[in-house]
Amino acid sequence: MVKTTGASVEVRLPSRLGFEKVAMGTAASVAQLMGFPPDRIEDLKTAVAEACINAIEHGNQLNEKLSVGVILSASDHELEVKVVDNGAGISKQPAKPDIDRKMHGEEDPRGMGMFLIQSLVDEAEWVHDSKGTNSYVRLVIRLDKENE
Amino acid sequence: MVKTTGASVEVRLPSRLGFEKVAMGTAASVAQLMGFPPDRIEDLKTAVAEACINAIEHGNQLNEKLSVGVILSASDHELEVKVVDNGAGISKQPAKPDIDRKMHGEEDPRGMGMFLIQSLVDEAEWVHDSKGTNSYVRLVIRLDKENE
Amino acid sequence: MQAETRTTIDRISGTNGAAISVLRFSGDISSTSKDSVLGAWQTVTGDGPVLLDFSKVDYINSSGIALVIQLLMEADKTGRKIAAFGLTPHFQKVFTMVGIGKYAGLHKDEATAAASL
Amino acid sequence: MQAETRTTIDRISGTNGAAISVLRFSGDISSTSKDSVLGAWQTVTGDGPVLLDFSKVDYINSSGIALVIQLLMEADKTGRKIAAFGLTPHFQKVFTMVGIGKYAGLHKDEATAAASL
Ligand SMILES: Nc1ncnc2c1ncn2[C@@H]1O[C@H](COP(=O)(O)OP(=O)(O)O)[C@@H](O)[C@H]1O
Ligand SMILES: Nc1ncnc2c1ncn2[C@@H]1O[C@H](COP(=O)(O)OP(=O)(O)O)[C@@H](O)[C@H]1O
Repeated sequence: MVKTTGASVEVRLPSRLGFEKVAMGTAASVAQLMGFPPDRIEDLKTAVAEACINAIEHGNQLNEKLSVGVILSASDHELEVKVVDNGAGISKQPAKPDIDRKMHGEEDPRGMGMFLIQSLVDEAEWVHDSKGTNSYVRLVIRLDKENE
Repeated sequence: MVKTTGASVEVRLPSRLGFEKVAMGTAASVAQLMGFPPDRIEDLKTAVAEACINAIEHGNQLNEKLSVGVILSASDHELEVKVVDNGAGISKQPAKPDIDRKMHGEEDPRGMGMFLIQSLVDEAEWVHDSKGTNSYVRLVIRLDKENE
Repeated sequence: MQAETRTTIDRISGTNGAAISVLRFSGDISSTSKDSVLGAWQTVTGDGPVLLDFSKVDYINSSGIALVIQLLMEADKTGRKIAAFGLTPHFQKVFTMVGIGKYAGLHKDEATAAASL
Repeated sequence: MQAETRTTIDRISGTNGAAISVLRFSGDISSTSKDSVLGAWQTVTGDGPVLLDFSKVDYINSSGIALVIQLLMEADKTGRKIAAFGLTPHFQKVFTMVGIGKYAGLHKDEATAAASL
């Protein structure tokens, strides 16, 4: 088996919707090397996709001159993923999506990305930069833990 | 469909055998976004893997402090991939592998990577740096062309 | 392979003989799928029940899920029954997480989904 | 999922009733597979024909192909007949490109491969 501990992989994507799929492909390959089971790789792919979509859309505001950085760091028992953009980040978490309010038109049908990220990985943390030029979300997914 | 023209994706891998699979995953995702058919994506994956293995093994001599860079640039009709290492590169192409000589022990059973790269993609070029610190192989795979 | 969403509309007969419309999606369901998802809904005639077939869908993101919710809102407004099938276990879990299961049954295959209506 | 090569050895009966050894590989065949590929060869007893089963192999690189060539050299030395099956169309093409087809038949499935010996 490939020794992945201590290894770090970095990807840079253009700020164009659709390219989150490239980050999904890269993250899935790293997780596969580390020996993650298929269902956890699916969780990771969706979380990475949503983090990249937010970086492209909200962080870099679809400005194609800016790129999104994805840094994957493997340790013995977990994979850490940082998705970095050039925006100001977020200072507070949005409310948990409420399907009833959505269905009754009282809440935007969108606004589920951060909730999905948090639900699918073992740790999720949004770090914003006071200068507003380098914010990231940091995800951790653990090898020994099944997602419940 | 996702507009990929003009887009460029970059990956950095550690110089550790096995991590060529991460480059394969990234390259496959970009090619999929561009609409390449599955058999051409397989050709690309093998060519990218062999280029990364050579960069890890020969270029960076398994020195984990050095990383391998993979730069994928999409244009209208083709995908260009540069695999960059920190070595001196190669100045002349090795001979085409000869299975009879291999079977009779007259030639190393190895030595097929560059031949496979050249056979599987539409263009392959090895560029070496005189200072010996930045060499790359440049591959091109075309959208409109079936591999024969 | 490509990121386009394609939607075809079929009419099948339910267990009681009543007509069911089936919206079959394929490709990706994302922010660019509005026309394929909500547009297709506009062309469904009558007021009978509707099935959503996700078995050929490779990728759904949160913007795509928002379109599915808008489609459920349309169904709700007109009092149509709706059920989905063919989601991978992963997307079945994701749909359940966001609460979609409360407004549309999520079934394994077409027969089970049709029988549920 | 993981990059390990696993090899199991089966004995089957050919069409004429003679025993055939089958080396079944799974996982990846790369530079780290030497023990699984050449080591397994050492444990094949007798001098009957041998089949190589690639149907569970996900990834083969040029170092892995070099190990397959070394295995063919061993078979050649001892006069054993050898054939392979279960390669994906892509790896069937790659094996043909490097000339392996000249020293081992490349077949679609086990039955065809066994019948060829
Ligand atoms: N990387 C980011 N940079 C700046 N703002 C962000 C970022 N990610 C999320 N946000 C903010 O948080 C909100 C909620 O995000 P999310 O739950 O993913 O839903 P959506 O993207 O559909 O609005 C966004 O609308 C945006 O205002
Ligand atoms: N990136 C590289 N940097 C330096 N030398 C290289 C590089 N790629 C290939 N070579 C040289 O070319 C030779 C042939 O490479 P290849 O055909 O891939 O076979 P193999 O790697 O099995 O020897 C290598 O043995 C090495 O000497």
